[in-house]
Amino acid sequence: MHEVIRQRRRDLTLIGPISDMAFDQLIAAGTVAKVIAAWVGNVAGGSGYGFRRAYEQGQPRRIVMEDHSNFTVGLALKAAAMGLPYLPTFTGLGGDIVRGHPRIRPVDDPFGGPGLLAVGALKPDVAIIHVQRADASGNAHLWGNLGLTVEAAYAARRTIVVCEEIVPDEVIRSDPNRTVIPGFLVSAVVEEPGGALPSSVQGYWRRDFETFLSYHRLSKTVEGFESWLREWVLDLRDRPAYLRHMGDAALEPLRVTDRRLAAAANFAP
Amino acid sequence: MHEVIRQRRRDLTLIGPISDMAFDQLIAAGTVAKVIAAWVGNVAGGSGYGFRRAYEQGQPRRIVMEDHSNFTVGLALKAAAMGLPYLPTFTGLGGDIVRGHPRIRPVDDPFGGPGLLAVGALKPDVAIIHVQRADASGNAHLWGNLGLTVEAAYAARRTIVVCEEIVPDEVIRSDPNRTVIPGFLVSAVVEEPGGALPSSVQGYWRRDFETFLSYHRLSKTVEGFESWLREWVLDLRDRPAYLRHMGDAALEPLRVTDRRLAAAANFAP
Amino acid sequence: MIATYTRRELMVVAAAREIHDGEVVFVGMRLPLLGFGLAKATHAPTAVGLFENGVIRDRPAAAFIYTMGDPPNIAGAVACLGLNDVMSLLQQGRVDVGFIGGAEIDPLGNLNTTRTSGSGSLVRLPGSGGGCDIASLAGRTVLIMEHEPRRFRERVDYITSPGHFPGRRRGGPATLITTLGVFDLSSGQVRAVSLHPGVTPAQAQEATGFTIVVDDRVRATTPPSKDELGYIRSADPEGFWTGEPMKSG
Amino acid sequence: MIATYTRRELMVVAAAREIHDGEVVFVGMRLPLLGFGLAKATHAPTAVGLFENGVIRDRPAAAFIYTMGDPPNIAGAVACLGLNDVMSLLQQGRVDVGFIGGAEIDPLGNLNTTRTSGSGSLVRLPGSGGGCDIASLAGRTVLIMEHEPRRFRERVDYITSPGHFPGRRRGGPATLITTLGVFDLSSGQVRAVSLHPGVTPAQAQEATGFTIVVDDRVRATTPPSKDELGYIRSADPEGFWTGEPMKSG
Repeated sequence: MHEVIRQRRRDLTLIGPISDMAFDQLIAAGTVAKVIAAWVGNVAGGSGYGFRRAYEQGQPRRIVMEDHSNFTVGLALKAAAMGLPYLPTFTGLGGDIVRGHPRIRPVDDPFGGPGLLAVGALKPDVAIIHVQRADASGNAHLWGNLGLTVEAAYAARRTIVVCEEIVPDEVIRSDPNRTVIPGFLVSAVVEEPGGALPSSVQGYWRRDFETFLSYHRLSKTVEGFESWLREWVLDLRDRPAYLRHMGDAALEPLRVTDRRLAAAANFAP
Repeated sequence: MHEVIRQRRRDLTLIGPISDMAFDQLIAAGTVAKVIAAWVGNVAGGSGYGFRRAYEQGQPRRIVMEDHSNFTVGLALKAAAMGLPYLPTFTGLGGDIVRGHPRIRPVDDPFGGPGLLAVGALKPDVAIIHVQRADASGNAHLWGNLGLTVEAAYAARRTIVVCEEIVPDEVIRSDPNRTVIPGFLVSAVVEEPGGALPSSVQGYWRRDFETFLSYHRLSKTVEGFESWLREWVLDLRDRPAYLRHMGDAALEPLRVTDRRLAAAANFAP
Repeated sequence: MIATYTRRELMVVAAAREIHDGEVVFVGMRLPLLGFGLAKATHAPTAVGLFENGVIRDRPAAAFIYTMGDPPNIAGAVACLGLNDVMSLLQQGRVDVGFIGGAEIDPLGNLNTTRTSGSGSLVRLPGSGGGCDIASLAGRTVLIMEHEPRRFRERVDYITSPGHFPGRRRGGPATLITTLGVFDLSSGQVRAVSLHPGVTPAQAQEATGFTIVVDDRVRATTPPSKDELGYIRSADPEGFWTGEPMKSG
Repeated sequence: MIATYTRRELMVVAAAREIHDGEVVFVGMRLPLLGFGLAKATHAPTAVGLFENGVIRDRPAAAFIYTMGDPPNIAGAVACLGLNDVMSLLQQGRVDVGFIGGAEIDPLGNLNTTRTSGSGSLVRLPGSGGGCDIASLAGRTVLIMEHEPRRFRERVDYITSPGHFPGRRRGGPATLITTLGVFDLSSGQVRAVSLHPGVTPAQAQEATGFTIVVDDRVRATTPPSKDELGYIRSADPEGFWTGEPMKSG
């Protein structure tokens, strides 16, 4: 995400159900033209100030907001993942999200039941997925929080897998049910430990809550955000530099060192 | 399945994509009024003779066949699992399966794309699922072949989980991503090791191919089937009796004794 | 003698009382999450909790969590599925009760968490999240609100989570829990069931931007017991959610 | 000198030649499965195989399998998903080529595996399985048939797996591999590409219940090499699928 800002990308469309502070940063940095999401803010503190400034005052630029519920985002991605133009649903009836929505239309039940809504397919150009481990071909093992990760990887034209570890393919083959993304859907595999911070990665990293809070505080003002952006993004070359800048004192407590292993599953034929 | 025959159930409707010989036995035993499936036969040998006798000659009784493709069965169950009256698809266009089908109708793409087919929801009264292990609340760990197991469990009014082992709930909690069926969807949990034989259970049982072949041979004639039914179903009280009747010489080679364990997955928070 | 407690703590207790034993509960974060844990620990031991990110738990997380995706909420869960999986169960009608918070509410129980010009200038709120889905698909919904006149409006600017409307298939707002009381919403109007100790009917009406039904002899919300407070304070030791003042939703 | 081989073995080789390196292949059982393994072992090392039960493999199973759900087909797979997951990838257009067998075929490549009265009395066949889905959704399909007059019909009794039809969105029958030869179906007629060694154009036409396009100088199907035969016999040591006679589909 930070590299996207460093590369000064422009006019991006962001897609996600519940966005974390990454959305707020990309918006406040002026890289975003449109947001397709159900919730944009700071999961820790509430309001996303960068998002609000862009939406309310057009600072640093105007953004177009396509409002969704979690389920309609999920269905839009699932429709694309299934190779369908739409999926029907009952969610949202009677509310304003679906009223005049560019991607949601009323549709009849061909079997004569009550009317539904059709959620149009949403096909991202790129999905960036963080997983625990993948092999060199992109076959990815993911556990813990899933959300819409799989739908996004299936739906996207290109999927980039960022992993804590690239492992020998035998590790992946040992548990094919844990492979949520088959390698032939993956365009690139990146080994980037800690690449998901400040978010958590089950079994690897705890949530860096302090960073959520401090970003929330600082981003209240444009100046605060600019200084945060300089310190944590623009003045750092890459993710290892980010981790060094955090320092061991902050980083080590976030690293998961104890083990609570999944019960054995025997795949012997 | 054999208990269903012993209880002399009548007028059942069977649902499944690729049916194994269980369908053929239930049909030949006269318990079935209707079959909703994509393929009915003997996965080892081809034709299901009991099914053919019922369909072609009405022996021992006429059956109604609702022909599907694997995907339309999958979508019908998925629609029910999603709480929808139907799901759209492109499969089957131009073929006879979907022509005049009681559960499949043409539907427009509300976004103006090419026409699709709507596959109506299929809600079984009961789903019987065989898994490796479950806790007493029915939270079920399943690995290996999935097929439509999850869709069936979600779609059914009542789901019965048959497992190789009932385990302490800590075993299930150790790997929540392996829980494909949440316990609150489950009406009953049955510990019945070898309950899926002659089909295989990853890590527990190999496919009992000999039984597929001998059933295939015997079921060619009504007399052959009747003798098979007497020996392997009617004259046996329950599944343990079936396993005893097989005998260790036949049973032991089917038991998986070596271990190929899934790579460790750490869930420590 | 009754221990002192915050209004947030009283709201948690009120939320817990909305959960019946054996029910499937769509759990939110903050107060409803504490309410679910409290209900499990007291009168609803067999209730099951679904989280919109796909987590299913039959007991609260062992450690404090800031978000439902935090590792302690996954460790020890009975299942961890995808968002669409739990939403599908919700759409199927397998969820008995869901909790939603809102920034604005109207008499029909419509909630706005998207955008408002109530205070004059446009204010953008985070949006629906799963709120609209819970409001649309749960067997019934319990709403949690800060009780302020500007938040209780004759008509909300934007209906993020639909309340009662003609042709609703299922569910709808059943109960509203605020910083001032507990209200019944099932009839399409806001009717006081109980007001929190020390709150008068007049104060409740003044704090509401539309007419509510409140009986002069309306009872007081039963305060938290020592055990209930004990549970809440063990689950939220720093009062991150239950200390004053309430964090805005 | 060329090793002797069965027609089944020759068909496996022909099937393998239909798979290009790097392609995503919807694999069936029997001959196509052996063809996939042979292609992987020779000219298509990076091809990926999908099975309709949800299994995804980048190398064939280590042991002989009777069905795609057999444990050896899951052990060592790169992914084991659900039926709807792989069907969704198929519907998305992510599958380059799929293999289908049939009991009856017509000039448009329509396959019947459901029911027929061709031989006078009604005969029930097992049904579509995934055949209709592969025929409908794959980038192209390769059909595998026993070459007998009663199976090659001007019009099939029942179109289980659709061939070429007006308004088809994608794909359609590309190649037909039979016990007598290899045929191109892309043009909506059956055109001989090669006939198996010893098969004359007249024999091929006689064995077909409708007119086919076959050049008098049509080439002979290139026989299996020693290495190709070696692979096939190691994968099907007892000739379960490749011995004579062919098991009917």
